Amino acid sequence: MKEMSKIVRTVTNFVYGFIIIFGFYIIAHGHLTPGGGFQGGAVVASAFALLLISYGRLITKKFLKKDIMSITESCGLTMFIVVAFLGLGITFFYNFLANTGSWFGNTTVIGINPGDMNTGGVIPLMNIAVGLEVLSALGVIVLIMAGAAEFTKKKENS
Amino acid sequence: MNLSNHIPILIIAIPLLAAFLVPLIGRINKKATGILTTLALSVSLILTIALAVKILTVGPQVYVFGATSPSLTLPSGLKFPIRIIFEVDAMSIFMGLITAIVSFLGAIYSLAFMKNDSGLEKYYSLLLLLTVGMFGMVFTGDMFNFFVFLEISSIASVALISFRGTDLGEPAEAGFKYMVVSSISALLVLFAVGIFYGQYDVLNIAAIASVMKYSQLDKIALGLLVPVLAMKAGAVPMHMWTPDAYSEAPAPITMILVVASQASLYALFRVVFSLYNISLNALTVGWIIIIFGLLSMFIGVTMAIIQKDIKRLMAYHAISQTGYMLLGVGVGLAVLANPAALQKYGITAMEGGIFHIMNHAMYKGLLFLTAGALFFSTGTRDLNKMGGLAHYMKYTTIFFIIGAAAIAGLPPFNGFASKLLIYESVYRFNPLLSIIAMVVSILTLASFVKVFHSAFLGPKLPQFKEVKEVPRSMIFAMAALSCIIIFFGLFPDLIVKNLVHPAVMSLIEQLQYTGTVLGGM
Amino acid sequence: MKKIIFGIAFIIFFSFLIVSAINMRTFGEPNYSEMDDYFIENAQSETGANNVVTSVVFDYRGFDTLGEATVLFTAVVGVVALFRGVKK
Amino acid sequence: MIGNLPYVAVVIFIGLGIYTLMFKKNLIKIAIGVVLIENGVNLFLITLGYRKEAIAPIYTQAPSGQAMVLPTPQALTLTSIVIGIATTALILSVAMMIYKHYGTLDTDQVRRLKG
Repeated sequence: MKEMSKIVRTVTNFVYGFIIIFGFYIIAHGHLTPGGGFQGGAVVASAFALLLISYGRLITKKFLKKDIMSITESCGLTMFIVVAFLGLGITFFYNFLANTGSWFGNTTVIGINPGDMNTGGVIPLMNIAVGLEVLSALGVIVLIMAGAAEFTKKKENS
Repeated sequence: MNLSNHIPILIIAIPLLAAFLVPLIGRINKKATGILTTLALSVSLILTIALAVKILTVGPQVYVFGATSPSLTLPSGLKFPIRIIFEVDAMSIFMGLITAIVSFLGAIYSLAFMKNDSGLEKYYSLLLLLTVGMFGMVFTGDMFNFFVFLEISSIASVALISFRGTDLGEPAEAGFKYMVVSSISALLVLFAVGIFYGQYDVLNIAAIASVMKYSQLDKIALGLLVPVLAMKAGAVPMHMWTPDAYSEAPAPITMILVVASQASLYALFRVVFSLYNISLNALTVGWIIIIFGLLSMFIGVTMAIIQKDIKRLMAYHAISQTGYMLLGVGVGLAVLANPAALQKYGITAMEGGIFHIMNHAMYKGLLFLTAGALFFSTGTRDLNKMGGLAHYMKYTTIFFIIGAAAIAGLPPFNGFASKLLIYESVYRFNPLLSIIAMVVSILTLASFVKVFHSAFLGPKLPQFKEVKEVPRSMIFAMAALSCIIIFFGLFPDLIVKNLVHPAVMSLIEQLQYTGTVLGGM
Repeated sequence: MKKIIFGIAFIIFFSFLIVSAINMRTFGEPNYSEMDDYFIENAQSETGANNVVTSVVFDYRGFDTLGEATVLFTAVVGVVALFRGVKK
Repeated sequence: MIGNLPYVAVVIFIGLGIYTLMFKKNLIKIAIGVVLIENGVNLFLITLGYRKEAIAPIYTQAPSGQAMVLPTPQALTLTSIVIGIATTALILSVAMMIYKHYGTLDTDQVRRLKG
């Protein structure tokens, strides 16, 4: 994957940070505004793909390490299933934080309201866990596919 | 907070947690991954046995996700469930037991079989995920959840089939074929779920069954589900993927794949018996399934005789044995409408068919493990190159004889018990079918005698001088399977009376299935 | 020969689809919607989330989402296992 | 007829997908066929959840006095889209592996080379 022209690279330098922040915004506000873990993770993964396209595989390998991503992926999923396990006192996926005043536990105003971050109980935690898992999973897939292009091509003309 | 009513979910959640941790632990030290996998699968095996005892004594268990109590299926003031519900009745736990036994022995077998393969922690993680997919398919009571777990088991088995594809060409090609087949079938199952949801706005199997008006659309959904699930189970008209997938996958994975296709066979019975039951005209659908069965039996065995690759031969036998199950349960379904015939021979036909699922999983698994042992020590799967291996590999020869005798239906082994049930009941339904079944059984015996002769008997070949017996963990897995086969063969009525009969009853009585969820009982 | 069989199977399957498209209820008027009305009314009080879809995805049908995150994890482990030979 | 236009689009999508799967030889085209069917089934699921003149079921600053669309099909479609990504990623990487070993993407040649 060769790198692209100077213009694209400068725009990427500028836009890269904002895309990632926007992705995390979608993940964190999953229970208030449209979006959630999957959509936010995909937005952040698109930032990785942008970096890969504009700078080519060799430079991106220094920034995005495949091993770290697969570690964060396993951690994200383990966090997700541990949060589900914590509700095991009552049932497996029980929302034990909702409306209990503790972390993320404020009771929401029924009907139309401006939206309070501190509500939703277990849902924001699961959003963050799934967002982490999706962004690193798609990142790993994008990196491997870029690396694999050379891997299969080299074999073919050798 | 007693854990006893959380067992259905613990059987799935513990291997799932282990599957997520195995890649992490694999970075620290490689050996721990195999041990962690075997540990997690042994825990779920013990829990499955405990759940089986509880279900056969008390009755179907229900587990609701996220509700204030595990058995609160209907939230206040509603007459249908809204959350995802695991409904484990006698038939589901029967399949759950097979899954647990086979995956546990597969993990032990692959401790030694896969020792010199690279990327082991990925292999064990995929094995755990395949087991979780099968458990989920078998325990779930929600149509969309069944689709999700069908997809998990398909993707995990594709990744495992093409596990050795990095350096060989054939596994990649077999994986591609299997992937295309399973994604089409999963998507058409999703289309049928969309049809049910579009009409009745409910996703739970028991709720759909109670609200079903068998409209024109439901006939289409049935017309989609039956062929698609039969394709996933490897019935004949759409069996092209089975020989490649079974012969290219590593031996323990092939054993588990056989049970994965039995799980979609279970889903076919669940759709036909619990979702539609009497509302579909049982005779025609029964005959369709019988025709699938006959085709599978006959074409499977005729193709098997001409094979020279030992695993492809056994793959075709797997197709023909699936034909027996379809025949048995198809006859049971065909007479579902008139209770007199059902009592006379319908129930025994279904008992034969469903008991055959358990027996087939055991002896087919044993045969694939022996083929794996041959591949492990000689490095080849081609029957013409093998010969005189009985001299070096005594245990594998004994296990092969047990497996071959069981598949051919010789008396002291479990194959005979279930085939006898099928013969005598199908004879009363239609003599011609049972004669075809007997002929196929004889052809099966003939092809396995050929395999035994060319692989094991004959003089000591020079190139196999340094061949030695397979490591202990492979022998333990094969020995465990042979003990189960012999135990089932000697006491078949013990198994039929208190394991297979409740399973058949739970399939036939739709009200028992819907009652446990909707509280009607 | 194979083409003819595939052609017939395709036509049968396509007629299945067309009949289901015609018989399906008209777009936009769901004839049953008790389950969804329950979600819309009780999502805020039971799960505390404003976004009813997220409360369905993570709380009422959370097990689907766990299964589906496992699907993505399996696919990634499968792809990594397939390309494990690539020099990093 | 206008009432059922989305379902006609679904039928066309799935029909095209099945056509490409059955009659095309190139592996990548078969993968495209599978993706076509996935989009068709997702479109079918999401059209089941629409209600006339209704808004998205989100209570944050929602215009008052409007009915809300059915939320469950959106949850099902979200799950089925991510499953679509997973199947596409795996199909393409297996196709790459076949290309690496056999040097061709045509199914007939692959079967002949396999011998």
